Amino acid sequence: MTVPVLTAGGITKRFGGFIALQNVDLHVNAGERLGLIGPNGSGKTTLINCISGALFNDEGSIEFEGRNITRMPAYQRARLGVARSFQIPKPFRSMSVLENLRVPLEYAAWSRSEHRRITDEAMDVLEQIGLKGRAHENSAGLTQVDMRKLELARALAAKPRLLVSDEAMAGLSSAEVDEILEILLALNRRGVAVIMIEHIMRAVMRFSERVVVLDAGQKIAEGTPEEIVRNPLVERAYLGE
Amino acid sequence: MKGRAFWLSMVAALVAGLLLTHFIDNDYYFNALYVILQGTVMAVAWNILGGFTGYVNFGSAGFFAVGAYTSIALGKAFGQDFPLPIMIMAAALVCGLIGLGLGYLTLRLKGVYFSIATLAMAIVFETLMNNWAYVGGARGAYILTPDSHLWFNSYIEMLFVLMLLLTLGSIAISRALNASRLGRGLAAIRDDEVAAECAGVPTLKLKLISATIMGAMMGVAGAPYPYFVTFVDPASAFSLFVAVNAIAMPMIGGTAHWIGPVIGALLVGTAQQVITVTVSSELNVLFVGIMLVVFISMAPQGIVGLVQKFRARRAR
Amino acid sequence: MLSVDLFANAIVAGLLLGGFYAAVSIGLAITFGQLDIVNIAHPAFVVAGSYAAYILNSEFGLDPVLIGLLMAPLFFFVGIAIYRVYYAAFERTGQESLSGLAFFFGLMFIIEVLLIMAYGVDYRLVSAPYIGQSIDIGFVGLPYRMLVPFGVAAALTAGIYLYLSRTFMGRAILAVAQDRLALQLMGADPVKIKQFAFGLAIATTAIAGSLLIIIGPVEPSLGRQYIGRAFAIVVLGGMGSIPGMAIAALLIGVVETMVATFMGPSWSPAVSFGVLLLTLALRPSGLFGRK
Amino acid sequence: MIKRRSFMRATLASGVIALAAASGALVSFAAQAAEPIKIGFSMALTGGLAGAGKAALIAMEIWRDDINKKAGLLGRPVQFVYYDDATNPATVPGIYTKLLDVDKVDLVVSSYGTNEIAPAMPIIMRKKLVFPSLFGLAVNDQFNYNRYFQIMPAGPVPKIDWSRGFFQLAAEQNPKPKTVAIIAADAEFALNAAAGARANAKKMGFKIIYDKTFPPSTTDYTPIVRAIQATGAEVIYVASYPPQSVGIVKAAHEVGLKAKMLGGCLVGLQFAAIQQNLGPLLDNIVNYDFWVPAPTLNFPGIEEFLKKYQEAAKGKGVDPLGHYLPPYAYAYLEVLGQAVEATKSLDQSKLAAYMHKTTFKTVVGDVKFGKNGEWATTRVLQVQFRNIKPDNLEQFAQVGSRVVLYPKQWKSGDIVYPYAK
Repeated sequence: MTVPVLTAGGITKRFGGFIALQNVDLHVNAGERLGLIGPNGSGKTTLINCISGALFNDEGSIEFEGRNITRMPAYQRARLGVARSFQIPKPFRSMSVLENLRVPLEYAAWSRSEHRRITDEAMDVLEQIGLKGRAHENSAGLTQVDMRKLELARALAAKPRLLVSDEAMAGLSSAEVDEILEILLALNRRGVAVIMIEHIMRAVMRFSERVVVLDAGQKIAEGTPEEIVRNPLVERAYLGE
Repeated sequence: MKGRAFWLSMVAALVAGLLLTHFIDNDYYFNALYVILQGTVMAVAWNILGGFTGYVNFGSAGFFAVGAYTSIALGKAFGQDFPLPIMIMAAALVCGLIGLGLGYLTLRLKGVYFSIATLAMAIVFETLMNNWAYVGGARGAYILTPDSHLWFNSYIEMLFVLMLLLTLGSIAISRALNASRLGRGLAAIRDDEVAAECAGVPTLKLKLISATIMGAMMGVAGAPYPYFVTFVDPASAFSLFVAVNAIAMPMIGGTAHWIGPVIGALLVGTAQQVITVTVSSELNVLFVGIMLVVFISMAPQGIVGLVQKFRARRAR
Repeated sequence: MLSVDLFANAIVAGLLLGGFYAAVSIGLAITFGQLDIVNIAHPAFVVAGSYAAYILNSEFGLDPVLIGLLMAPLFFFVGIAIYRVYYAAFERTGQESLSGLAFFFGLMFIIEVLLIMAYGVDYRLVSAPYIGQSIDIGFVGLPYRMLVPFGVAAALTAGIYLYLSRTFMGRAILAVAQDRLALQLMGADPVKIKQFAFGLAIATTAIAGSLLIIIGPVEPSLGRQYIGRAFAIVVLGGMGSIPGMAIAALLIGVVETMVATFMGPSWSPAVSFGVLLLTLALRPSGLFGRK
Repeated sequence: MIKRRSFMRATLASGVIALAAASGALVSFAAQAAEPIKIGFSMALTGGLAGAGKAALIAMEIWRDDINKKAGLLGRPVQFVYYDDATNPATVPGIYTKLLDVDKVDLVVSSYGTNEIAPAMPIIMRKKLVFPSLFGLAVNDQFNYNRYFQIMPAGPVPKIDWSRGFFQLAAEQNPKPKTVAIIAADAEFALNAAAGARANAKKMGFKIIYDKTFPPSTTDYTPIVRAIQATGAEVIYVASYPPQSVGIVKAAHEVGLKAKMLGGCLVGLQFAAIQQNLGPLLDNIVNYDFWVPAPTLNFPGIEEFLKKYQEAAKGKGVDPLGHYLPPYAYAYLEVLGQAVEATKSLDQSKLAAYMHKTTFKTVVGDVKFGKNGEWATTRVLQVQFRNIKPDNLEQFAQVGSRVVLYPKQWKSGDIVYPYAK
């Protein structure tokens, strides 16, 4: 029996005259791994901005674990268990890696966690991610891959029920991609549903149980990775006529 | 441990201040010290929104002046010997509310809108005061203070001790804030607002809290001012120089750490007093301007940043 | 008391005043609106422009507007130098938001005090044959003291607008605000372009300064009175839109004049800044801004 | 990570050192030879009133040098201790505290202008000092301090006396004008003047049909002038500071103001640079003044003083002619000096008593103070500009460019009426 953790129905978002999303439906089941793909400008980032609360959709509604969160500000969604990482890492630059994790632990997870020592919890997360050795370094000085890991670690520290990972692997080497992929899979094994947005097809296909394809603000396909690969619409969207 | 050292030095500062009033007879020193302390409260207050949260307030003079005018209005209504502590609390309330209101109007927008709004706010209030005859209007208001007060030799000694208490209080608040969960939330907002929001930080609420505290603290700094200068008119109370100092002092001291504005205020404030005595107040303004530009270009983290860098290098 | 000719004159005077405000604000529309550089020292540069006009006018008797045009290139290079410092110290390191604001704040004070130290705090004036004259069209009077600045400001605004929309460099400046990536794809260096645009913005202050001193006497700290107005106009105009800025400038000019004429002049500053606060609260994208 | 404790200690230490350095500087400043008589004051050397403040200082230094050439006061040389108040009233109380507590001055005099004098009053009153003051309008109305002496010849009821002449002149015209407009800058001095004008206008039976204030930062004055024009007021009384005065005069000309009388309290029209700039626009304006070249005002010593002043003022960027403020800046020290010499003492109460009862001979004529420290009789001149040539500084040093209309005792010509041709 699959229970949807997130249900978004009829999402429409306009910027002035430009329609970024048109009537998009999306659901994610508990513990599911969902891939979200589409060409540049197809509306992927807008969609997850609507899901995480960074933007409000003009039409349609979003439910998370049975609650309507359509008009809920982003921080409340984070507190309910919607976490996201950013395509371009946004560390809290004035803080150490460890302190970076304190923020979501103290805010997003505050009401839900049994109050163990925040530092211990943060160290646990860093250990899972493989950043423990860098705990006391300044976050602004991290390498590209560690920066991405910090993004995920911070999302993880919010103790999410749903993680939205926005191109966590762009620009990384093949080995680094595998590293990040492993982290996401491990996270998923602990019962967190994951929406992965990615351009690296190899990673998406390996990771996802189900894939949703957006093009020009509309959902054009949905199915297992295998189905998607064979879908002519998808091929046309990516390769053009 | 850290806490104890802090509180010990707070008590030490207070005792030192009280001893000064006992041993020094020359009112001028208390005048100078009062100005320095007033600058310190302003700098600490500015830093709560500017340094901790990353929102620049150009209208510090507006909050300060409204604080001063709250006292004047209460003085007119209830007599000039109306208790100062109540005036201070009233000023905190009024200016806190202004901070909240202004924040509510503009803090949802990009930071520079807030900065410009603060500038506009100061001008709107200055115009209001210019036209409000009850508190003296454009011609200003006078306060005749008594020779001495309670157990102090002179009125200014009492004001000095009062301002010292307010300064220590605002430093304690700022320090507590800096180290707390709230402070970390503010720092997250400063570093990256979107990321902070997604990490569960209620950014608008925190910014409003921070703007309210800042406004209240500036009001507190302004409330005793009429009793200090004995003459207040809108042009001098809303003087842009107040606003520049409130920005320059934390910037020079360092904005990320609570001690930064304190160092900056003591240093710049003292230097200003010396320059006013020895050279001229014209150079005073130039001095602040150049210090500000030099520091933010060469040492953006201020003196605190320089010390940290130096320590890091030595530790290596 | 509401008579037609008083009303018409208030509108006309407001438009003339607004035209001058446009000249003061246009540089800021470029720096603040398009480049995202909060140059709070902008009005201080305008005052510096006034002093240039004063010096050359009293030494050689040159026409202030001509001086403004002559000084513009010099101001342009000053602007470039300042942008270099700003870029090296703040923009490159991503510090521009907080420190950059304070940098220009400090710069404003330095300009002011240097002017004080060099020329004192006396009010300075210029003389030109048209100052003090006026023409009447029907019952509407047009003083040249306001008409000349209006004309120059209109030409300046139109010139900048055409420059930005018609030339390669102009479009690049517009692009730098909106899409850095596209700009790089065009093969243009955004830093060079911003530097040029900043220089251009400062160059306009030479002209605005000469207009300021035609209208009335100038002293070093006069610029402070224009900080709020200029920012209000740029925000009202929708951040960086030149036509929007021009309309906003005219609007503020008319509102101030109407208030001065019909309500009492002592309220006019509060009204224009009240308009700004309301705009920020209700429609932050400005009256004419894109969302 | 920083270690907070030692960091704090370092900071506190540096703060203490800085404070110590500051007090050191102050102390060394205070420790000066006790020999000379020190006169302390604050003066606007920067900021809005600095043009006049600097000119006043030059005049005061001429007095100091004159007196020191004559063996000083009580045989001791006179020394000035002064600080710049930056035309910011907020700095004034601090400066006088410093003068009294650190510099230990023997005598104090005031800064220039109502807004800079008033803030000093609470401190001066607390220390019960004699306070010769330079150009404050009705300051003592608020304080009723009996050791305040105002050199500006406003008169015993300063607010009223200030504009009485202006309205008297208006009332004398035939037919008598009926309506008055009053416009004032938002500042203490101008508002005081406007309040007096209001009272005079009412008393002399005029109808006030426009009465407003404007912010000193106004850019364009034509809307204001037009609004007044629209009321059809015949007599227009303006109270303003120099930049605004210039703006209003220009606007009046541009609008083609139809008034029958214009002027009153336009500060700035007494300054040579502004006179030169405005030129013929000044014609027929009736404005207050305190001294102009006129046969009736040729007091002993004034010519000599002005010669010295004009020499000293060269290249200093201050008023080159120095008719308005400098003679009075010289005179208020003359009064103080004469009182010290006559009482052979620096005792404040003896000085005050002497100053109250004596008629002083000064470069601005005979000065006698009333009970409230104002001049016992008013000598606010109403002066009219006549046939001014453009861009000509010389004419203002000559007799005839400014004609004294009032008071009768000093009159040097008849009014040209109405203002508009």
